[in-house]
Amino acid sequence: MEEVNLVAESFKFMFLGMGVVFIFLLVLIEVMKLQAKIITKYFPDEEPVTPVTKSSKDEEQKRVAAIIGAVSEFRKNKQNKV
Amino acid sequence: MEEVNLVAESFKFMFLGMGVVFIFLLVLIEVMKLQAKIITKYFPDEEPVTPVTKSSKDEEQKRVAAIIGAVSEFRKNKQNKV
Amino acid sequence: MEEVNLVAESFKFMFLGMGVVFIFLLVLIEVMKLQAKIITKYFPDEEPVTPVTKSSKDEEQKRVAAIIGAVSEFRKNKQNKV
Amino acid sequence: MKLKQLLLSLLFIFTIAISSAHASSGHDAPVIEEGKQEYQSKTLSELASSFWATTGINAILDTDDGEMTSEPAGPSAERPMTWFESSLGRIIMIIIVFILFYLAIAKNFEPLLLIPIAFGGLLANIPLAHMGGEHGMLGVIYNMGIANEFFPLLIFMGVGAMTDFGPLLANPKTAILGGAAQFGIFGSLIGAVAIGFDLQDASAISIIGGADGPTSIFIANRLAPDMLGAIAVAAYSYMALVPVIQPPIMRALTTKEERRIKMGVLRKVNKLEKLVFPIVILMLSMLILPESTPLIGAFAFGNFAKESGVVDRLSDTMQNSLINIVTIFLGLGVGSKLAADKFLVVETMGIMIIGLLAFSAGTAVGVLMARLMNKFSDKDNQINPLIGAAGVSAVPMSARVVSKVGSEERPGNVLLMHAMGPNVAGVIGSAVAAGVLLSIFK
Amino acid sequence: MKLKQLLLSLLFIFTIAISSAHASSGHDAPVIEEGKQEYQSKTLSELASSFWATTGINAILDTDDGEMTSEPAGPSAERPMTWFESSLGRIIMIIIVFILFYLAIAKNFEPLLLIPIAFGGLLANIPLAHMGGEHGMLGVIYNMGIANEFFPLLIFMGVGAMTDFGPLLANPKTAILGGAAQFGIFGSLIGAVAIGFDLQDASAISIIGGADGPTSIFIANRLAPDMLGAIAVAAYSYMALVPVIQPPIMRALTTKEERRIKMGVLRKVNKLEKLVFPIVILMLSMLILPESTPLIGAFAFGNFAKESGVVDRLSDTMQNSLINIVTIFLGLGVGSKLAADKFLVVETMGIMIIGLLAFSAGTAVGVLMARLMNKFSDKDNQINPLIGAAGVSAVPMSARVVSKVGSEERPGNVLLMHAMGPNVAGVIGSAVAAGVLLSIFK
Amino acid sequence: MKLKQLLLSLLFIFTIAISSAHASSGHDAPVIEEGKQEYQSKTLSELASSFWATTGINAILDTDDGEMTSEPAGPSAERPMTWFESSLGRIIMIIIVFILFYLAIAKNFEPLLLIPIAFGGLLANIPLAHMGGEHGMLGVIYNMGIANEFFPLLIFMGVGAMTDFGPLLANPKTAILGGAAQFGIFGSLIGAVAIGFDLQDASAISIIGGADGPTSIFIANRLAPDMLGAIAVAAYSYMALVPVIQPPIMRALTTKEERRIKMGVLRKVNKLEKLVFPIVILMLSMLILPESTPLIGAFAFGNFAKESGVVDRLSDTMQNSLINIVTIFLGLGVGSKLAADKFLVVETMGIMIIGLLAFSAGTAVGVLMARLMNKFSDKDNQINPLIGAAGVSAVPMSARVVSKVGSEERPGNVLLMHAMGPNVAGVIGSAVAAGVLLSIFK
Ligand code: NA
Ligand code: NA
Ligand code: NA
Repeated sequence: MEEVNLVAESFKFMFLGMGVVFIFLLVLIEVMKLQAKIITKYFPDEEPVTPVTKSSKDEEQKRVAAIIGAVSEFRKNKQNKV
Repeated sequence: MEEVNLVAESFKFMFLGMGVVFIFLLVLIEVMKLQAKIITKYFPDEEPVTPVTKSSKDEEQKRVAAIIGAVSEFRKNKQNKV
Repeated sequence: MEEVNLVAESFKFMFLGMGVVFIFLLVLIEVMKLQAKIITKYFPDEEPVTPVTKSSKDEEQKRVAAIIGAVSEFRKNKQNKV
Repeated sequence: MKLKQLLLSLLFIFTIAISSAHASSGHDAPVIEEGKQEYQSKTLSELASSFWATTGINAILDTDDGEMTSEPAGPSAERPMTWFESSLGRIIMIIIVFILFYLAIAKNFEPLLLIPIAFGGLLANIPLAHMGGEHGMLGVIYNMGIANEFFPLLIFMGVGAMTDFGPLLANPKTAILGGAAQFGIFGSLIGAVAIGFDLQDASAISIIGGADGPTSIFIANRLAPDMLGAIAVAAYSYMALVPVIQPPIMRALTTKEERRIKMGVLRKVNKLEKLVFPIVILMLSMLILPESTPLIGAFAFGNFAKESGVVDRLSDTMQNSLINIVTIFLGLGVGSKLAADKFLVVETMGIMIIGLLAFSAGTAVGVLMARLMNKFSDKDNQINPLIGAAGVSAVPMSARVVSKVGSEERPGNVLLMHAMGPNVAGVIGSAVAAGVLLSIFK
Repeated sequence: MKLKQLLLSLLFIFTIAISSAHASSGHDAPVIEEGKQEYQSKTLSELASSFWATTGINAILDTDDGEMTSEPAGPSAERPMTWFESSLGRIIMIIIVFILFYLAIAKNFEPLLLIPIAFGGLLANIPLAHMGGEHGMLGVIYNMGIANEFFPLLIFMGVGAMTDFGPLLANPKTAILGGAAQFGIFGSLIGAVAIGFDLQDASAISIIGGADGPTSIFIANRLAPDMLGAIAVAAYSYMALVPVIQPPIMRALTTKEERRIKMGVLRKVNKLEKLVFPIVILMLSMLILPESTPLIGAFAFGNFAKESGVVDRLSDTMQNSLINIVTIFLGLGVGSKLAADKFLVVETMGIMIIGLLAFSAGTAVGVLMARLMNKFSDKDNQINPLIGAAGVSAVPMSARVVSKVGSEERPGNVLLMHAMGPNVAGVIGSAVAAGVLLSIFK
Repeated sequence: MKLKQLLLSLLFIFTIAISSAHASSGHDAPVIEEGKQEYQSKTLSELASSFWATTGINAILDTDDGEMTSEPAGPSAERPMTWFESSLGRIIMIIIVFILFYLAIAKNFEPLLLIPIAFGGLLANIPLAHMGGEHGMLGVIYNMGIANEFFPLLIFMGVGAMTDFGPLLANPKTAILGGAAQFGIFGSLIGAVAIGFDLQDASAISIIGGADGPTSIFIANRLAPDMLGAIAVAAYSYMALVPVIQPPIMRALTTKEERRIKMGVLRKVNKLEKLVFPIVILMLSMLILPESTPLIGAFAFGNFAKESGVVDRLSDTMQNSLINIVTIFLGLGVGSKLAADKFLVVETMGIMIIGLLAFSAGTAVGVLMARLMNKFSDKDNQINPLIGAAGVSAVPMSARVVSKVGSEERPGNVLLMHAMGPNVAGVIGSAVAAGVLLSIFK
């Protein structure tokens, strides 16, 4: 058993290892292509029709309210340090 | 011992179980009523007289300062992702 | 062994303990002075020349953008409570 | 600058080199490497075929490979898998996991628990990886916090910190509804015994009727750890199905008039009442039912920390980072019980059926109790019997369902706050019922 | 859509059903259920009376029921409770816990620690639940991080990440004040021995004078784990009482003139000084006193992470979610030592008295040392002797007290930053003193 | 009010006093204090000299004091230190730690890992404190999550939750580059065997070529735990050195024309593709290589949780508080392997050299594979061979390096997104390679 040529063994490991890595990734590539085909055909993303035009004043008020909210959140989280 | 009628046993469990649950909750109800009576009588919440009228400009400035603070907090928290 | 005078022992502990504490801190003081001398001489903090004057409007816009960002961050973090 | 970096790195290596020389002179004794087997030379084709033996495809195809089950308790608890468990069973479980993913993501069924549980199930069914075993990721998690019931209690603590007892304190008598709905537990216990479970297993299953995840996991772990996976999945699935299960029962057992009953605005509850309340519950459960105090204690601690108002950073942590971390681990750990060899047993079928029965029975008795209470109340003080359904707990889902059904019958009739009373009482009621079951089998 | 949901659920159940059929054919051997006792039929009244035996009321009334104490170390460490411990003692402890709640909430006495500790104490005194035992929630927590001193170190790490050594670096000689105040430790050690404690217990108690929670818990756990609960409660209580204990002593030992001394503005400290400093402390404690390096190492790591400026996400975590989670656990775990059988012993009385003595002595010697230093300093360089009181640590409470007393004597005289120097030096001083005590009893 | 506080405190003490009286009457048996040695009186000079024996100065000067190594596995794994390990070796390690601090802070070399690792190394080299031992802070951490590989998996979960597979899904064939770069692993394996490591150690070392911290720690822990410290430090150091190591190799192996190749805009990837992808990878690794499923499973779980969009609070936790806490612990725990007795061995030198070789080889083969692919592609579909270098992973560092080099050659040519494809494929590739190595030595 002492005459095992370790370098030769490590070459075998390399063949096995690189082989498995490539097989894995090549299969993965094919699956990616396949799933892209299926999904874009049968389950396309719905385009969410974003309502861009909106009463801007209303929006503005909401935003300010949200900011105040955010800030008070912050204060609450900060107030009680050990 | 093999002749234990399990269904009969489980009925007994039900009586015991529902009994304890109801006793527990009925006692709890009485305690809740009692504590409400005592607390609202002897320890009413102090109404915090919120000072609504205040120099609004002063307030506004503080608020802006707070917002800036909040935002800079955020930036600090975000800056250093793994 | 039973005749150990514990109070006498505890006085010895005090001398040893206070001695070590003071030695530690006195050495520390000297090291602090030394490091202050070395560092302020050879590695002074670079004064970051803060560009105070800048188009304030530009700044303002960035700030608003940042606030909006902060708030939407907040909303995202809040939306999904258990 | 890059040069400088390289130089520094070289210095680094150089320092090691010097010291290595020293080190090598330091110990001359031959290093005996333990735990390594002597390596045998193999040809490439031997390597490839021994690699093939470690693939999952082979493990699934070769049903007679003597693979052992994975047990967090270690090898002594393991047994060889049957052909079914090591092949077809896994495939079935993976399909079930995908159904759970679909329900969680597309239907929004309790995703916070079902996604980690289902993913844990996926990992647990991977052949040869033994992720559910003593040294696998899921097994480590299981031993860390599920075998000792620690995680369910931490979840309960977080839920306590999120709970507002205000509505219950404002209208104490609605607690009775939270009690009545526990009939779901004890009624289904009878059912479970009737279809052949023994008393202890039946008790573990019936707790699904408590409609409360951590309580179910806590009890299942004590009384029937083998069925933990199925019980947890059933509990969370039916909690998610509350909007489907409850409305027909609620409508069948009430008249349109009853469903249209309006309830007055709740009184404002004093802060001190809220502060004292978790302590009151805990004292009561200490006196009457110490077996329930781990659950109620954890819950009360979370609630007390919140209501105290002086430890917000702790109560925030309980409600956020701590409960999130524990939820991830709890889900994965429970998921390890979705291994084919543990989940695909005849009992699971029974658990699913009894669970559905339990939810239905609890809902029904809650509603009927509300009608009964109205018989003994005066005209001005009638409650809308729909809120009885919220007594099963499933917080806050069932309270929302009540509110939705109520506003369908009479637009503008908002029952949400009124339903929250029985809802949180149902949590306490289930914990008490759990304590009774534990005390019987102690 | 609801129909679809139901159909999916049915599919789900159906899949299980099929596989169950397979499964049932899979193993024919009778399942031998281990760990279950054979169930004996009982009449309802038998059930009720066996239920009564498991109530807490009975456990408190029946003082002779042979209940065992709860020990995280497991059954081998348990002993039967005395009548006092299993009945009246519990009631007294619950009263004490309520007093702690009151002080924490109404008086804001160190609520972040006292609320979890007191709640842990409440849970630990619940009869029959054995929450402090090996398998109870508190026992699990205790074994997870207190028995091995892990949690106090994590707290110390977080405190390190919150500490700013700037004021100390700007005025190094104030470190002497942080040393002098450690007389609180060694003076009270003599006192403790004088009233009858043995040397090791006395050392554990005297560390209360360090006015530092994690250090106290760390040392108590090593030298006198039986007294951990009382020592931790004393340490945190007196830290909370600093605004009451210190001012009279400070005023008694200084003249009005001295209290009115103004101190110059501190120089701005270089970033690099702050970065290097935690490493310097750690190196020094490595050379002089390795026994103190767990404490100082954890502290220095937190501070170094903060001052490095390149791992803000880690230092933020140390200061927030991690320290919060650990605080919850540490408090509950320490609270388990408030069980009547552990807390209501004669020693607790002595601990409370010695603790008060320790705080007072530390304050006094800190102030006196400041006066002494002034004797040896020139006119322009006098320090306000009030800041000597901050040497006991109790960060940042005692520095605030100094500042308050100082500004009462001379409005506008802000001593806060000057007091922070002795304050953080006091933390190091206590850790060093702790190391000396550990090295003696090693 | 202060009076009231004092009165309350007195009441508190009074309550204890009363109960103490009772308690003292409660147990009369003499308390036998275990675990305490009888104390022997010492003179002050004896005390001082026994104190001197516990100082670190003495421990470093006295090289023959029989100090034992620290091992998380407990005393049975310990051995006496050599003179080198207990004196000069420690000093060398502390210098190395300071170099790591310098690189992390001044050069921003992976500070999030290097600072905790280096600080852990500092603590591990403190004499007499035994912080890396079974009961030391580092040892506790090591046993909590490194010995069982739990922490690396949690990090991988968090990294999964931060990863976007969009670029890979948009251009699947770039996955080949992530495969080719794994030649870094297997090529350096040959090198390691050639310079004298045995096959198992060589495999553990070669995984550095995977350029992925958690994977390296995971594998090192399984195959060669003795070398864990050196392997982790090498992996993170070279990952940090990617901007120095890669560009010369990239430039040497490509023509200017090739480096100027422009690549089209990536298609927008469907949400469902991203959701399905982590499951696809996991299924594939289950079928082909179950040994890799702990790593890939944890990664896929994090990614799936993120892409599901319904458990944002869990995926946020994975990306923030959980990964931060685990990073702190992982770093400290790995740092415990930087003790002089473990790190300053001849093997470390070899590990550093092989690690550099591995990174270089991976980069080279990645780039060459990209050129090869171009030979087989039509004109319109050429890829810029620079992106091959990103296949080593080191996410996202190497993708940024690619982008930087690319835009130097042709300003405005942004390759970042195109490089992210091979980059994340490299993570999967390394996990697969790790699985192959594990399956060989199983
Ligand atoms: Na319930
Ligand atoms: Na102190
Ligand atoms: Na890689």
